[in-house]
Amino acid sequence: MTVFYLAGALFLLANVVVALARVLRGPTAADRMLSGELMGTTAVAVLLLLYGATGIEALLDVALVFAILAAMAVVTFVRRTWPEDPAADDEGESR
Amino acid sequence: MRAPPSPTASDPGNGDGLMHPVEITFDALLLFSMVVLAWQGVHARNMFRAVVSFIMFGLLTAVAWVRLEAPDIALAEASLGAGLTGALLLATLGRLAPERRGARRPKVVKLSTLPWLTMGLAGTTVLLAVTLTLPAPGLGEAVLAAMPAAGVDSPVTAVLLNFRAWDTLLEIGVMLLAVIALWSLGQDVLASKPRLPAPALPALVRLLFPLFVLSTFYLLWRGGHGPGGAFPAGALLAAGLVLALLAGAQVPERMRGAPLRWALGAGLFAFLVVAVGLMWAVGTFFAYPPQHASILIAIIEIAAGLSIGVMLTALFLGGEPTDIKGGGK
Amino acid sequence: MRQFIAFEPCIDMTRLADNTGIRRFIAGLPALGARVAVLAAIWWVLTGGGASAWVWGVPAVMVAASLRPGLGSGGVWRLSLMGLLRFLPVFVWYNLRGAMEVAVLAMHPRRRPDPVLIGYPLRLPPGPARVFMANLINLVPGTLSTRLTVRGIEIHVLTASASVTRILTILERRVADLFALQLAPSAGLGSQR
Amino acid sequence: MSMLAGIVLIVLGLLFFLSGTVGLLRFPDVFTRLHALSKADTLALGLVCAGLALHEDDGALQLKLLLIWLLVIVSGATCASLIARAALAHGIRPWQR
Repeated sequence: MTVFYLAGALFLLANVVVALARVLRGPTAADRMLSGELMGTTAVAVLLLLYGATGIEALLDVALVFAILAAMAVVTFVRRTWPEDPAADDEGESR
Repeated sequence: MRAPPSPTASDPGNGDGLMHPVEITFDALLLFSMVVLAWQGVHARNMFRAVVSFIMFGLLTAVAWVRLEAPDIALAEASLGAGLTGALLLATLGRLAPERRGARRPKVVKLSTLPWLTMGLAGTTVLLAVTLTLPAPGLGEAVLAAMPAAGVDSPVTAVLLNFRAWDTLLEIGVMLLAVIALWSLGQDVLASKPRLPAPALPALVRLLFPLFVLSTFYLLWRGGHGPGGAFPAGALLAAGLVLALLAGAQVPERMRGAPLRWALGAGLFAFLVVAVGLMWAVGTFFAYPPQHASILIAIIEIAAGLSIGVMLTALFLGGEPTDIKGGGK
Repeated sequence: MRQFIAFEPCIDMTRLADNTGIRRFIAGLPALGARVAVLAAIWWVLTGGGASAWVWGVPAVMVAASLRPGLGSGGVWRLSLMGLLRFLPVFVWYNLRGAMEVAVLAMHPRRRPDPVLIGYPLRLPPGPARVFMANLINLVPGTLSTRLTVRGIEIHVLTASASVTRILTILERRVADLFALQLAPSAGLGSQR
Repeated sequence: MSMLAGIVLIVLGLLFFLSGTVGLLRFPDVFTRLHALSKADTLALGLVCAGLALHEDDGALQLKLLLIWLLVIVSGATCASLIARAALAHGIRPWQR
């Protein structure tokens, strides 16, 4: 059973490594942010599976912290890094 | 739960503790992606790509600490890395001039960096060799032997807030100094952007905020007997406060003066009161009597958690809160 | 009006509250109670209960229930239990279907999305139910809400088809059930843009 | 029995994670990619949580798994709209066939 969980975690990790291509390719900042979001969700799943493998309950807390902070990066991104600026509407600056 | 804790990288292959091939592959892949992300974070010529890589690196670092069977550090890394560190970098990126924001940096890797790279590799190899010759257990056994007098069940909390509480006191003092230094540089930068976000964002924050508060308390409580404690709790509280600020909340008018300063100083203040109080009551500076250690640690932990949360938020604000733009609603 | 998370049957206490402070306080009590109950339940889930957990839990729940992020009021969340029972199966089914459709579209070697932006006039009254609906749209087949305006929602549709408006209409009715609200009289079908 | 069902759910969840990644890589623009993430990934995590909950016999821990999923689903749904709105405001037009 432990091996099953570990294999699942490995699968998810490989999945994320493939998704890194989106960080490299972009093209817009939003696309890069998306892979960050994917990484966040996947990290939660990886931690849950590692919890399944080891039974250390603290891992659920780590996953919970990730889950509650899931919106943090995106919210900062849309409010600070890429705030809606009517003046810059048609050029999409930081592509 | 089910299986006993599996052997990990912390005890490389001693006898029966051999790792399963799946584990080895997992660790290798984790290491590989961390190196790639670290490289991207430092060398990516697009700034935004570098920041996203760094955030992802933080997420994977937490997983790596889990693999090293250090859930305490994993928790701290998760609460800081997934929360405030990324937010700070993204906000900083937003403050750069637009032409630099997504812009390309000058290329850093030149041929002349090759000697440095070789030296770095050589240094790492030497360090690794030295580390492997060190006696393995470190101070772990000494800590475990002293646990009965610690007042808490978690060895990490015992070290942070009892055996080496002096270090933690100084750390909190350093953080406070950082906030003071920042305040002396100028005023907060958030107040200048009062544009209202989409209605979904305040709705999300209104829903999440009580949960942030609750999990801050949860991590403080957890710190008494497991991974948790003032640092991750403070980081989580800060994340909740920053989220509220990002959703359009203002630092309330009546909180800006004395209450804010008290909150910033509460951790250091509690530490000092306990330390000096003990000198007066017991005769030794900052040595808890074992029968009261538990409650004293709890008090310090709450005060420190609050302070760390408010200090990190103040660092995010980037200056003393102003009251120029329309106050809180 | 104060913002809170409440799970209460539809006894409209706010209607009793006219202007007097005491009345408003009394009217707010069940809401505060519901908030405390929900937070206490979450505390139990987090800690697993036990005496030492509740020593911390009681102040934690009190602080969490009384602290507000200072974002004003989002309106009252008044959920109906029956509405929840009607809403959940529809949501689970649509979420499954949405994920399946996206998965097939992503995996299929030749099929490509055929996206279009549409406007959907909302019949839900303004307030938390609208925001809830806008978020929900992101989880059901083929739709992604982009902007919430006074009139309705602008939606990015993954593959243009007639079933989208039907799904949205069903979903909107279930959300109205969940929030124990009446839908406004039909405002016509979604207009293509 | 619940062991087997849990394994099936987790495997399904992993497949949905995979499809989310494939969508992220193959879809033509940021909006379509948002579709892939917001639907496939949230459901995938839900399936993994459900699978683990079936292997669990402590009620509080099962509910904790549910709480984790709810947090991710709420954040994910909101963030999808936030990014889409920001992208439109920055003049990124949806890709069209």
